Amino acid sequence: MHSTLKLTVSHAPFWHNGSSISSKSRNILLASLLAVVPGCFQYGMAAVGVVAMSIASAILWELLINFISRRPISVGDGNAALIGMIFAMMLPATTPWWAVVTGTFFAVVIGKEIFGGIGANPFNPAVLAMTIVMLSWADLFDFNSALLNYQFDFNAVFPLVLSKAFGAHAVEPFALTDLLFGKQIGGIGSTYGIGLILGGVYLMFRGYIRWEISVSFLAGIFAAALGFNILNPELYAGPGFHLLTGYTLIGAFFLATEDSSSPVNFIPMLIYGVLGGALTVMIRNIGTHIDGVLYAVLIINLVNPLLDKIRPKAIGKGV
Amino acid sequence: MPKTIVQEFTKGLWQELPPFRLVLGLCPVLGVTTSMENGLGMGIATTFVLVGSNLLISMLRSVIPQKVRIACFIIIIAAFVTIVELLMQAYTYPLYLKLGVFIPLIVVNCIVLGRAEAFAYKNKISSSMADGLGIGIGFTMSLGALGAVRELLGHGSVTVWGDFSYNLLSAFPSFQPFSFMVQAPGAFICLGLMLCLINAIGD
Amino acid sequence: MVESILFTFALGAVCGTILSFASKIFYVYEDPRIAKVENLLAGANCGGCGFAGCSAAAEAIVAEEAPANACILVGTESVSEIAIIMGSEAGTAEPLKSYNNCDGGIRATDRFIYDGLNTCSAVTSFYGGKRDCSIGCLGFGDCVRACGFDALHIGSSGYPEVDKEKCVGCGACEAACPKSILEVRTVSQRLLHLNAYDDALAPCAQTCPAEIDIPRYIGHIRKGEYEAAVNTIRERNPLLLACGRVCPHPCESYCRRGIEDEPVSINQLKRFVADYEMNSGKRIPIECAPDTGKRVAVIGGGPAGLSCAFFLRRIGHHPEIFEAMPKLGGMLRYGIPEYRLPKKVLDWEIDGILNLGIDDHTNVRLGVDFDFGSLIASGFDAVFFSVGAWNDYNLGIPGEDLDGCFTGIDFLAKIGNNEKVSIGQRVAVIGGGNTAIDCCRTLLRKGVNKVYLVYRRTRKEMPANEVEIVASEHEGIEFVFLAAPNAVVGNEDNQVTGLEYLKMELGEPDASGRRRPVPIEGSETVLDVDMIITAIGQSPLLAFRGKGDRLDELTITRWNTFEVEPATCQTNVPYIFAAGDSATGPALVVDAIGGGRKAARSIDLFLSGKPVVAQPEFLLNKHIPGTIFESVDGIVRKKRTEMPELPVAARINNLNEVDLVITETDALYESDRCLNCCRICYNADS
Amino acid sequence: MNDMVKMVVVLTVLSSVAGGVLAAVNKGTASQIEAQQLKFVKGPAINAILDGASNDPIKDRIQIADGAVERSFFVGKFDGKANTIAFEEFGKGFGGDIGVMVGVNIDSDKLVGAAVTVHTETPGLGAKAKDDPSLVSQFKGLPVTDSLTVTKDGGQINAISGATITSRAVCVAVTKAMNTYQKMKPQIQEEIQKVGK
Amino acid sequence: MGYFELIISCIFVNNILLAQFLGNCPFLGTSKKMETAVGMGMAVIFVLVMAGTITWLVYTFILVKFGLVYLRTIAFIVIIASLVQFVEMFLKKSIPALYAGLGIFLPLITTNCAVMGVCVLNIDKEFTFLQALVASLFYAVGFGLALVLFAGLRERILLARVPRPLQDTSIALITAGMISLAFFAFQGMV
Repeated sequence: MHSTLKLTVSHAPFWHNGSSISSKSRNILLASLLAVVPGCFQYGMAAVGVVAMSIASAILWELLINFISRRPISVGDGNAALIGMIFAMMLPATTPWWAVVTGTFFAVVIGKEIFGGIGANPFNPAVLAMTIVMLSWADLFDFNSALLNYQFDFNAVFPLVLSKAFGAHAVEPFALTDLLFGKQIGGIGSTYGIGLILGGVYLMFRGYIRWEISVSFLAGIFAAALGFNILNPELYAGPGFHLLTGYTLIGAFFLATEDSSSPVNFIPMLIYGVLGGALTVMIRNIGTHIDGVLYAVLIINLVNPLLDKIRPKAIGKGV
Repeated sequence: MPKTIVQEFTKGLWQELPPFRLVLGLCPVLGVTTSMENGLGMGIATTFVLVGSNLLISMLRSVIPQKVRIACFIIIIAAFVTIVELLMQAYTYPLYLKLGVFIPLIVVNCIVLGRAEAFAYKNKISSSMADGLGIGIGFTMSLGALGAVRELLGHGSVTVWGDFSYNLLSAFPSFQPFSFMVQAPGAFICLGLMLCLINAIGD
Repeated sequence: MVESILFTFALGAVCGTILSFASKIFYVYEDPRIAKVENLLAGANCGGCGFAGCSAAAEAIVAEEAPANACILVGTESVSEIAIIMGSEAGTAEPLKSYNNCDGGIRATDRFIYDGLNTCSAVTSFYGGKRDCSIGCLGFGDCVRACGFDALHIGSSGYPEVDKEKCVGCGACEAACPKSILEVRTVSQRLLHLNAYDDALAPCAQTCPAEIDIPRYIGHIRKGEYEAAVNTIRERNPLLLACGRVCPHPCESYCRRGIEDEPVSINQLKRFVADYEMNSGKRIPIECAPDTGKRVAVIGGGPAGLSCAFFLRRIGHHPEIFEAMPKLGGMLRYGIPEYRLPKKVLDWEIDGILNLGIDDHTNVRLGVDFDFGSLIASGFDAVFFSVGAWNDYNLGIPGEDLDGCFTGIDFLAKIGNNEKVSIGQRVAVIGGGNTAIDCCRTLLRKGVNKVYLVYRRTRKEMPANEVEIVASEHEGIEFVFLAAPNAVVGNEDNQVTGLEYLKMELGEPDASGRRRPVPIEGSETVLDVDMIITAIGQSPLLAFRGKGDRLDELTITRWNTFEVEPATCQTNVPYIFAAGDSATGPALVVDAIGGGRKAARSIDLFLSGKPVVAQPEFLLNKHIPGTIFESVDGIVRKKRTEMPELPVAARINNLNEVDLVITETDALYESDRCLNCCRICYNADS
Repeated sequence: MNDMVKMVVVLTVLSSVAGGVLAAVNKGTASQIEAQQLKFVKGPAINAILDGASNDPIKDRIQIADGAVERSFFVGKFDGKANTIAFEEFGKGFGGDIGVMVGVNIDSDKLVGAAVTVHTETPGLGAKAKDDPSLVSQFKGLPVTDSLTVTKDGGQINAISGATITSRAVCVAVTKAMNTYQKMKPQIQEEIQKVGK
Repeated sequence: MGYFELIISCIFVNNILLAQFLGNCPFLGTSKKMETAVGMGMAVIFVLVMAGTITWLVYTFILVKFGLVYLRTIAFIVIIASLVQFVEMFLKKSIPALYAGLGIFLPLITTNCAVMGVCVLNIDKEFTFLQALVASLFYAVGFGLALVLFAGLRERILLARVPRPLQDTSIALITAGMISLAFFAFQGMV
């Protein structure tokens, strides 16, 4: 189909618009601090240690693989640090050092570098790594037991475990405002909802992440949770709960929006997001896993190449 | 240039090492290598079928008509597979249980049919035997190696028929088994990385 | 034990029997060559050939859909063995070739130096079409990596260049390109593609009736690749020598350079490369697809007929041209005078077309020397009419039958045919079109003392080309504007002595926006002339109809032209197609050439049994909105190259060619003025 | 035609020979296979349930016809008295049948234990039923009269988290075993006397 | 177990390729291009439904009845091989259009573990006839789905600058592992 929009070209010379990978990484790191800093206050120095370990090891792995594969050193673009940061955001503050290092190995080396580096990874590296370590050492990442030694002034039970095991009424005590302000246990950077939202909104306005993906992801969660809730209000918690617990917010703003594993066109982005959201709630409510975000993101990463086939016909075909 | 029997034998150990060099017969490689013992057992079973079917096909190659050769190969291979299946049930029952569906599936293993078609049908008995044995041992080694790596990382220890065992925990007491390795995704990724290693060495 | 043996016995017997019977029952005749070919292929099922495995490739080879050398693994030995099986030379099937649509602007690359990103797909996914140039080549060479045949390289310009020799047309690059800049087509597919709405076209290419990819050939000239430029033009227009001389170049009116200073002299550049080929002493080989064995009769050897025949031949069909006049060329030969298009040049060009293996029959007139029934009976699969518009209109005024009265085309044709024509000393040519001007300028060269051009409107409204009008002014033709002929005045010998006309004045604008001339009562004036040529337009001469054959079923418009579907050139009789003046009414040469190609496409569809339908998103006499800009910045004004011509004194007494070709230096200078507003970005001057 | 006949003949002969050979091998290994199956499939479960028995329950098994099928009951002697039996029942799991060996004390009509014998469940989750004692240990000491269900269905057995279907199947098998036991108790008591001697 | 659960389990949870490791050779071989992947997927669906039901019938009504279960392997493979060849001939003659679309993949299916594997699994899991039919169909659908998704990723990876020793099969296996991991999402949904 012909569209006049697509034909709006301007003429040479073209200049660099100043944006680059490093500035993109910097901005996302900045936005993530909004959630990580409150997390560090909540969990203390251990959390700072995990974050530092994660970022440092991610950078080292990237350096190492650059060295082994004799490619230019690419840590300067900040992408490795970003992967480390996002990975750390999902971890509980008590994660031992070797689990962090293994995780960043899978994220940086297996998830990204062996596919040829930035822009070529089919799956979100941090999500991939998180799934692998969770699968291997489930007890380390069971937030209830991992954070047992912390004293909080709120109910220190991972909300999703409650909803999964005891149904919707078990999570009634969780006030949505409390959840929003981080009064729940979880990953270092994934509980302080308001920080994640502010960071995400900042990134959307700066254009570093696509608003279409985040918004449709949240919409998918909302719609699916609402559906389940209407179907059986006893068993399945409402949409507000699902939107503010677990990895939902970090998933919507930081995980699903990763560039090379998400679609580039409008309609595919919407499908991608909604599918991810709906799958998340499905996994949480009827699947095995406690939190569905990680697997939902992997699945939408997987269908992404197919979604990307829905695209406007390019100009220049033919003649 | 015709190869000597020794050459026919040794080529299966590196040049045509299945499944790494000939990227064939991957299903059992992925499916049964959760432990070294399983890998070796599967490899030996496959070797038996390979040698037996290579021998028989090579013997009968003048009798089998070209048009139904595949059908004949399949019958011969299937017969050997069933024999292995029965023997394993009778004498190594625990292993049989672990390998499960993969034992009957030796019949569709591309390596076995491939050797029959590409080699045994065209060569004399002695070289066919050598070829089958070489490829079979190569296959067994590969499976065993993959199984060893996965078992060691995934369980923290390696045990083969109770006689040989090595426990990683004794060397590194704080090691926590990396159970991802013994699960399905770990199988693919581990095989992929080993293939990469073999390629890197081959280069 | 017994059961076991019985069971396996039964199993073997049942399966064996079923299969052997099935092989009889479901026996499909399969070309025995398929098995032979398959045995010669590598058998690796690698898919490198673009087919699903080796047996599919073998079938394709036998079905002549793939060349004998389709398999990328086997050596030349096997290829020639396959060729022997196929009884053909290696590689006869028309191969698919990759083709880069985008060569960007000179500075487009500057945009793409982002740190860290090193593949096109990465750039696409990161910037997701949100860049200024949303269409063009990114230049990171995903296509190069995708190519398994080493046929693609990033050239010195930073854009992929295809090695036609190595390309097997597997389509991997096309699939890999996130911007859809590369395409894989056979030569035929490219030859027959009509401009479409979703093509990336420069305004000039949108305007050209022959749909020549103008920025591309100018780009070739800029790089000094004159042969490539000729080939690019020949993909759309076989008559580049003629067009380079006589085309009124509507493209130049839409040239974006014209917004800021002056349009690029597109037609001069075409003429330059066309003359370059002619003067080089050798012909650039023209690719033809393998023979299809289908025959097409082309009635009329003018530009439309030649164009249609040329394209039909290049895609493998066998056209035969039937021409009523002694030589091919139609209006090019008989309507355009020698001083504009030398016959020698035309002959050279037509020879080149006929050399492709096109049969021609001259001096045969449909309805007189042969009839339509016999044509169909002799096995033609389709018929193409391009009989032109040779019937001059009359003024319908008294005295038009007097001696010394001629009609325009008739007069020019007689001159062109070297017939004896008695020429007067003072001549009035009535009409304002190119034919009228051609008559005037021819007459001057025939030694006429005084030539008047009588036109009923003003110079502004004259439909003739501006350059032609200017040249005729230089040569001393007198224009009589706002004059409507009223009667021809003659003497008792039936000889013309004068032309009586009414003076006019311009009134209100009519529907076409031109101010309608209104006669001034009592302003009759007599022009003292002894010869009058009426050149006020023509219509097709369809005298071959009415013989009781299928031609009578053809619908004819009120302008006496064939009624055709404009997008396909098909008439209401499915196997009859028409284009050129006989379908459109008198129009430009380049319209006829474009029509011929359009008809060739439809004929090819018809012959291959596909529905004859317009190409989707067909761009018919329209421009793509959004590509025609209001303004262009960043242009440093540069003068347009002046076209050299013979001085008036040196040309007025003979039929020597007036317009001269520009020099190579000028051609290079002029080609550099092109902004390359292809589809990517302008090549604005720094 | 000749070609066709040859094809059919070769195929038929080859498959017949294969059939014969296989039948021979099968015959030769049949008893060994059965012994192995008992030893490796049911053995561990039986031994776990009848732990501490003074006899070899596999050897001391009794066969009782239950309709068309022949059932094996493995008898354990405790304190010199053959008072405990173990037998297998099946429940539909996700991947197929799950076999559960159930032990019952004839004197007290109480379950002495249950153990999973065969399963084809998803590795890692459903398979927990076999290795994870938390499920089967819940059965010990329950009276045979109840029908057992998992808590999610309102019953008394806590399912293995993430393996509800498998847990359900185990419950079904145990419930079925209890029904079988009640139905066949007279015959069992009759037969068991022979062992006791 | 209801049919709905069976379907979900066959397609996602116990995906024949990613969870059961069956049919990996054609999985790697035909997933380089989307078109081949689709063709292969369709062909497997077509053959598996027929093979799954026929082998079930033969097993239940002949092998079990005559106590010949040990001949299962040889019977199944001969049936599958003959069936594939028969279907190929039939399609070529009767439905050439279909043959062009998926027939060309048929020879690859004879040695596809997935087909043989599903037939054996149908027996091992003691499915009823209808269950065997449904399971065969949806195992094949799962195979096709995995193949198509994998092809989508591989088409992209083809363009990435993968380090040399990892190229082609190696990276394909690793990617397959990641897909397998992603399919864990459906665990416990039945």
